[in-house]
Amino acid sequence: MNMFLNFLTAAVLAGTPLLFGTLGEIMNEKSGHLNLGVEGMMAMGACAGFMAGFLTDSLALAVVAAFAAGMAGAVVYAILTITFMANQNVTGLTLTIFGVGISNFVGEYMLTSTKTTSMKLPENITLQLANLNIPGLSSIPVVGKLLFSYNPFVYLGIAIAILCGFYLNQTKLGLNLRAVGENPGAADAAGIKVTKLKYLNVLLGGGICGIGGAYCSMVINGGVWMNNSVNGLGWIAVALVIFAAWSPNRAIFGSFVFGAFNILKYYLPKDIIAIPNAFFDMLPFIITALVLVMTSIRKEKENSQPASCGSNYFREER
Amino acid sequence: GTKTTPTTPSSTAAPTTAPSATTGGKFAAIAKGDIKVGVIHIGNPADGSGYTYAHDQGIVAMQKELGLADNQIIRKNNVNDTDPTATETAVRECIEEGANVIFATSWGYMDTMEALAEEYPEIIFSHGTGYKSNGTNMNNYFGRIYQARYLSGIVAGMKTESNLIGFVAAMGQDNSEVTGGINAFAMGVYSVNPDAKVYVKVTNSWYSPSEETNAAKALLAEGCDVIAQHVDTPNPQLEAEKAGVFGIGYNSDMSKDAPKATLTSAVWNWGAYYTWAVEKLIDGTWEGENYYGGMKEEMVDISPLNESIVAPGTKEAVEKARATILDGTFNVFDGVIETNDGKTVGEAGKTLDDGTITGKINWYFKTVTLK
Amino acid sequence: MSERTLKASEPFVRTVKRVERSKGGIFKLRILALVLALVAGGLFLMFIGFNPFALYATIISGAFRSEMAVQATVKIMIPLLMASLGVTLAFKMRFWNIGAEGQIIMGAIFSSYFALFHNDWPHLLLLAVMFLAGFLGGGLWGLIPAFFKAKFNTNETLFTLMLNYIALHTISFLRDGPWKDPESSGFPKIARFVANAQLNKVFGVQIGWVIGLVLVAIVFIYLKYTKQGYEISVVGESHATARYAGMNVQRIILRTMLLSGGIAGVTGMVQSSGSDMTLAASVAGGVGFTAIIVAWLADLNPVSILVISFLFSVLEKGSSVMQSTYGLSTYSADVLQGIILFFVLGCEFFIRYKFIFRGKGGAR
Amino acid sequence: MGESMTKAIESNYAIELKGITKTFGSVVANSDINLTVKCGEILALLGENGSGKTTLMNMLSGIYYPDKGSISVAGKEVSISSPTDAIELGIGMIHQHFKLVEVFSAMDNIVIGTKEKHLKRKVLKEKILGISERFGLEIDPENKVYNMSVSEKQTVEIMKVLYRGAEILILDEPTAVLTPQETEKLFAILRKMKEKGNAIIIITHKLNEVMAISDRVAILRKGHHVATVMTSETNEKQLTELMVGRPVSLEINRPETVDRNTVLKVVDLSVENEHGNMGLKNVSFSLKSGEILGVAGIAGSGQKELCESIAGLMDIKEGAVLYNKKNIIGMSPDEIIDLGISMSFVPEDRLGMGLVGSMGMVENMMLKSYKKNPGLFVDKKPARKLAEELIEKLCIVTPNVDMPVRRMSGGNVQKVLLGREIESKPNVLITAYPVRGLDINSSYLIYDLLNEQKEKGVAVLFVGEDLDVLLELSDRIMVLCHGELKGIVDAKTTTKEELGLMMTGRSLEGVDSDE
Ligand SMILES: Nc1ncnc2c1ncn2[C@@H]1O[C@H](COP(=O)(O)OP(=O)(O)OP(=O)(O)O)[C@@H](O)[C@H]1O
Ligand SMILES: Nc1ncnc2c1ncn2[C@@H]1O[C@H](COP(=O)(O)OP(=O)(O)OP(=O)(O)O)[C@@H](O)[C@H]1O
Ligand SMILES: [Mg+2]
Ligand SMILES: [Mg+2]
Repeated sequence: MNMFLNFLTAAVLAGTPLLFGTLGEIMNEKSGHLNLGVEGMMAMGACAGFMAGFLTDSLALAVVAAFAAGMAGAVVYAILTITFMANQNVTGLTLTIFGVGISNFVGEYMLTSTKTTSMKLPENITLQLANLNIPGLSSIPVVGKLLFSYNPFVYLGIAIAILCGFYLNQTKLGLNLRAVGENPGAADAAGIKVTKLKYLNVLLGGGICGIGGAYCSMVINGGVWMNNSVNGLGWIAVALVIFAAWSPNRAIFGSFVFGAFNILKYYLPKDIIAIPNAFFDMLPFIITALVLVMTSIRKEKENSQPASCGSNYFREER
Repeated sequence: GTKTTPTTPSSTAAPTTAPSATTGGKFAAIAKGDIKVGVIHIGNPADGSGYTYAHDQGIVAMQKELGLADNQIIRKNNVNDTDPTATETAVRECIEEGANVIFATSWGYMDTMEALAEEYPEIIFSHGTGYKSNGTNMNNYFGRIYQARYLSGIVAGMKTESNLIGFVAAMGQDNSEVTGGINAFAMGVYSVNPDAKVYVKVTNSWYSPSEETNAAKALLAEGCDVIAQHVDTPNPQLEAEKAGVFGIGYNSDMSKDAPKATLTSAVWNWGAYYTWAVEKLIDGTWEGENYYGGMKEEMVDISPLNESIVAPGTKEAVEKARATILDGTFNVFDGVIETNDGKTVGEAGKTLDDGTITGKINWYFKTVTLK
Repeated sequence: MSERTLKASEPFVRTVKRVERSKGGIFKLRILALVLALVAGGLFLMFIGFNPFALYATIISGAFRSEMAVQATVKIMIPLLMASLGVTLAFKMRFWNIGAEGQIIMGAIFSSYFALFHNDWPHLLLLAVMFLAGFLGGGLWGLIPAFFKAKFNTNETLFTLMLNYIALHTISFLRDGPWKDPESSGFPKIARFVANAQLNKVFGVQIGWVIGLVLVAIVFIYLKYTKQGYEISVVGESHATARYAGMNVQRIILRTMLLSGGIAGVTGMVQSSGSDMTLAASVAGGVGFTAIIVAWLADLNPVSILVISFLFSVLEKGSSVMQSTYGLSTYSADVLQGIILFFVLGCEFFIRYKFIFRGKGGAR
Repeated sequence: MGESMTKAIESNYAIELKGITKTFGSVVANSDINLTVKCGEILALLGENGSGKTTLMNMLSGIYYPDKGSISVAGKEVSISSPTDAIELGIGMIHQHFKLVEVFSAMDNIVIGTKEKHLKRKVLKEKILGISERFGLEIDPENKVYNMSVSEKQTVEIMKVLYRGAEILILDEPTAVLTPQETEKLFAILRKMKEKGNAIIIITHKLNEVMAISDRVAILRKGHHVATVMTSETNEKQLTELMVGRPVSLEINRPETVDRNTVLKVVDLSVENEHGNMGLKNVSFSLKSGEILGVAGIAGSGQKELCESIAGLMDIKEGAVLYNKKNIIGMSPDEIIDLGISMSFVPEDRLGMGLVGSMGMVENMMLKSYKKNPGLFVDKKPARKLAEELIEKLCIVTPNVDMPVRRMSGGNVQKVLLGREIESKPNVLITAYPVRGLDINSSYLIYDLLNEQKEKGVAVLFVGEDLDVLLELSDRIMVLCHGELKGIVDAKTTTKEELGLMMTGRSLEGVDSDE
């Protein structure tokens, strides 16, 4: 029982960086942009967040910096695909190459130029990143551990997810945004500022991805700088968007499920169940592929990729 | 073509100690100023801790010791050792840039090194941690890290209160290097705390930061209060620190990363080998023999104990064991050893030979459980 | 009429279609893009404190300074060239196959089976079988998304992306289990292929470059002059038109993806048995993704693909020398590549559109 | 500006366009156009396809931005750089191609982009129902667009404009998809708005509608504004002349052929369309060699399904299609092509089916014949020769045979398509809307071509829009309504009124002339 509880909490933690990446990509896709640069934007956020934390000793600044860096990556993507109408897939892939490259580059540059042999976040921050301990709440049996024992990123992620869900489904702006992603021509004619909304959401999405990156560099590696800290999580996030059926709320659940896949191998008793590790690594992608096939067989119009995703909008095109 | 050399360090009769006095090696002496050392790193020395850092510290020490200029060292960083083509490109670039000896530090470089050694018989290919060599221009270097692990086991065994010690292992049971290390560690634990158990979780990768974190987390969830490791990043130590418990680092002194958790680390001093090897080239005494140094050669050791957190009496216990290892009265895998599936290995009065230690330990000591 | 807020200003900048450029104009624009990209990259290098001219010179010399260097450059180019040709077939059909990565891997896995377990067969027979197996492996992996696309209109971009990772983990499965080198004493690796299962060399580089060049010609002719190539273009333009013309659209989609994936699969075979000499998890190593960029930049023209993949290889080979010469991080190459690509992508815009700024030839 | 403003206010112009020019790349869509609309007036905008009507209106609704010229609204010069600006100025436009989000409900489609803050669904619903009641529209606010019929979709488009309180209304071919009854309803709404003082611009190709609804008519020809006339002072003949640019004789000869025998017999054909509804229900008829069988019906009555099922492009639910007594159902399209059944369907975008836009004429010539020569390679020589011949024969205007057909003008595109079909020497020629958007001259060229085919003994199925043309060209006319065959009449004896009635659903018993 206790082990199971531990498993659940570990799944939540493993799913958290995915949650950010997925939310960021959902914001992108909802505006009609399939952004394959999630990995790159997360990497940029990872680097900026860590460095800001390392240099300023402030967790808040670190998160802001990560957001800004993810957004900076998104700015490049947005200018190229929205204004310059460049191919989305190619631009996204390039952004991934660039983002991962610059993140590692800056990391190494800092390591060599600061003359420190390794970079570790100041204690002030690592303490804040340790799991919460809310007196009273955290000590409630089971519930306390399950709900009130995580680091602040987890709550931030869930909060952002709920906000995104609210934004998309309950607000006028969100309705407009969804219209843009489905049919920018219709949205435009209805008086929606398509370009502005696209920029807004691609940038917002990039920023959220950036925070996810900061989780990777600041939490997963215990506050010590390491290259490639995102290490493919961005790609899993792209898969997770499909699993979550483009819904931020389902993304919360989905990311914890994917997080569980990620760590399941360490919790299944080895002497009873011997499944090759590779199988667990494959699982999220297999499931996503199945979901993809199933929704297309059912010809679902809702809960599938926004219709204009992948193609750019030019008002004077017909 | 591939000429499989079924060699283990012992079968090529590796001197396990410092140079024997041979006159005139297999290669002509190279003037010190003409030496060019190529180094293939899997990571970046700037990482500041862990595997690549430890190796590069060794290179730096050798350079200083022998007085080589900076431009006599060619470093190829971030060379993925699971990518034979990238490996080959890196090695060839070293050759292009004039290297007369190439140290390839990671296990995965082995087959490529072997193939290129055949193509360039005039260049020395020295491969760390693997098991292939050809007796002339390709050798293999490694060390008796299990000795250090035994000592670190003593530290862990004395510290644990839950009597559960976690071990984050890169590879599974059939990998002799890792498994042997775990056993040595567990035997160290057992020597001071027979009740303590060692739980192992396998990441299946030498370097995978998030996997290492996840495995450590799972071990902590099992109730372990000391986390040891045979993986490359300090993440398991950092997880232990976060959970307020303790750990045993590896490769380099990880108390730098997790000062409140790392009791000690099993560390390498690769400089011992690099100096030894380059010196031989300069002297013209290179024989192409493998190198398997231990504590006595100062190739391996544990880092200074983290005095403020180790259990009282640890220092004395470690020193006592160290002395027996150094004077050769104790070799870790001595006598009859009980395994965790109820069998025994070894014979009374004997010790496992090097070939077995490096290649054939695929059983766990009795206190070890694979989780 | 009620009061309305009236704005009387022209937008600051707006995008309009321009008179389409001639072939020569497009060529000039692309060259300009490249020059601008190099300037931008140079600024980056200057910013981090290096002399861009010296570094660019190092890249060039790093790629060409010796026979060995040229050979290494060509070796890097082989998989990139071949995979780009593979995705080109799919892209011509507007099938967004971003699964070359997985198809390369599957081709490598299939062919490696023979290299590992039937390496006693006569050399040429063995290579021929491996070639076929590679083709089949990649082709079948390409057929899966094609089938679902043809039948259910399943989104191929996302599907092929998923299949990449499934393929990748299949290698680790094989490496950790069934295909683990029995001689490696528990280390997870797949055995190096014996000489009999390795590709031959021509002018010191594995024969893959010859295969690549032949493929350039074949793909060029196939797309431009054959009936099947013609069908691909028609299907790419409109399924309805293709059906109207009596084409079996589903069959064409399947066939084209078999070929597209097949070429990627052969790439995997060539890479594993010609360069890696084993089945490595890095056999595709991102080439499948870079190939998409190459094919796109080359406008799906096989000859341009040859040129662009060569330029990519020069950059990659050259920058690894930059690292050991200047101590510059290996990752600077990725940054440089990213910056250059961003510029080239941005410049494509000016082939078809132009900006008009306020007061410059627009309405008041 | 001051001067024009006073003038505008004096004359009460809702909109005044001056010297508007718009180009797309090398295409000059509008050239120096001046146009005015007054409040309380309905202006009809008339012109052939491609004459620039939609382009001009799109500049009012903010979709396009003019290259030159000025726009004044209510007497003040404005700059409309986006649809938002247009909406703010009270301009609402119903577009030729619906601009609706398929997965949204009617309600969501109506409310997107509006300035007001987010309303509760219930409040919103009431508001919408309120407006629809006032104008006599029927709408289910919760219905998803993908479940709607064309006319329902149009209702949503109208609601969008009404909801935004537009005072200047632009409708781009709103009636093309409506039944006469629905058209009447729409016109009633327009008149109501006109009475309220709103300005309305309507684009339609149907001259009778122009005469019925408008106060003035503005005519565009090849991007130029050629005239504006008072509706009360003009007639259909004059309007046609203005549109085309010269007097047109509107006569078609109808050669008589003997020796007819049935080549194609359609029996009880039922087909499901792409939305899963029955596109065709139990349709039976026969087609003889040497005759032109006209097909009349409101757009979307099953014409497309009929053509496509004969060509083998649709799954047939029930029934048979007999070609020379042989059932061709289940045959693949290329087998049917080999039999000599040729289909040329001109969809609204002209290129949708039949031509490949990015390819030149040569490659388009090969589309159905590329398999003919043996071997792996395509043989472009005959195709090139054919392309050159067609250019000569049909006066196709194109710089060269390799220029992408997408860049040719609409009329020329059609000549390419039809020319190819005829050159394939078919036995059965199915042609749908072949003169859509062609100038009169070209249209008559096409009619002559069809008659030529008929005289050669080809069986022609002619799906048309213009009843006058159908009456003059066809030997018999079959009428479709909602996928059902309402009857087949003799073109020489029937009248337009009769056809009109049948098109709206009245079966005429006893007039079936299909023996
Ligand atoms: N977005 C565009 N891009 C390129 N060319 C365009 C565009 N819009 C219109 N054109 C061109 O401008 C010309 C006028 O087109 P427009 O749509 O205004 O004609 P129209 O009078 O509305 O015709 P129809 O009766 O067929 O609707 C045509 O030659 C058309 O090809
Ligand atoms: N996208 C385009 N790019 C370049 N030129 C084009 C494009 N579309 C149309 N044109 C050219 O613009 C001219 C006008 O085309 P448009 O379709 O308006 O002709 P049109 O007046 O409708 O003629 P028709 O009576 O034959 O239909 C033609 O010469 C055509 O070749
Ligand atoms: Mg036209
Ligand atoms: Mg129009």
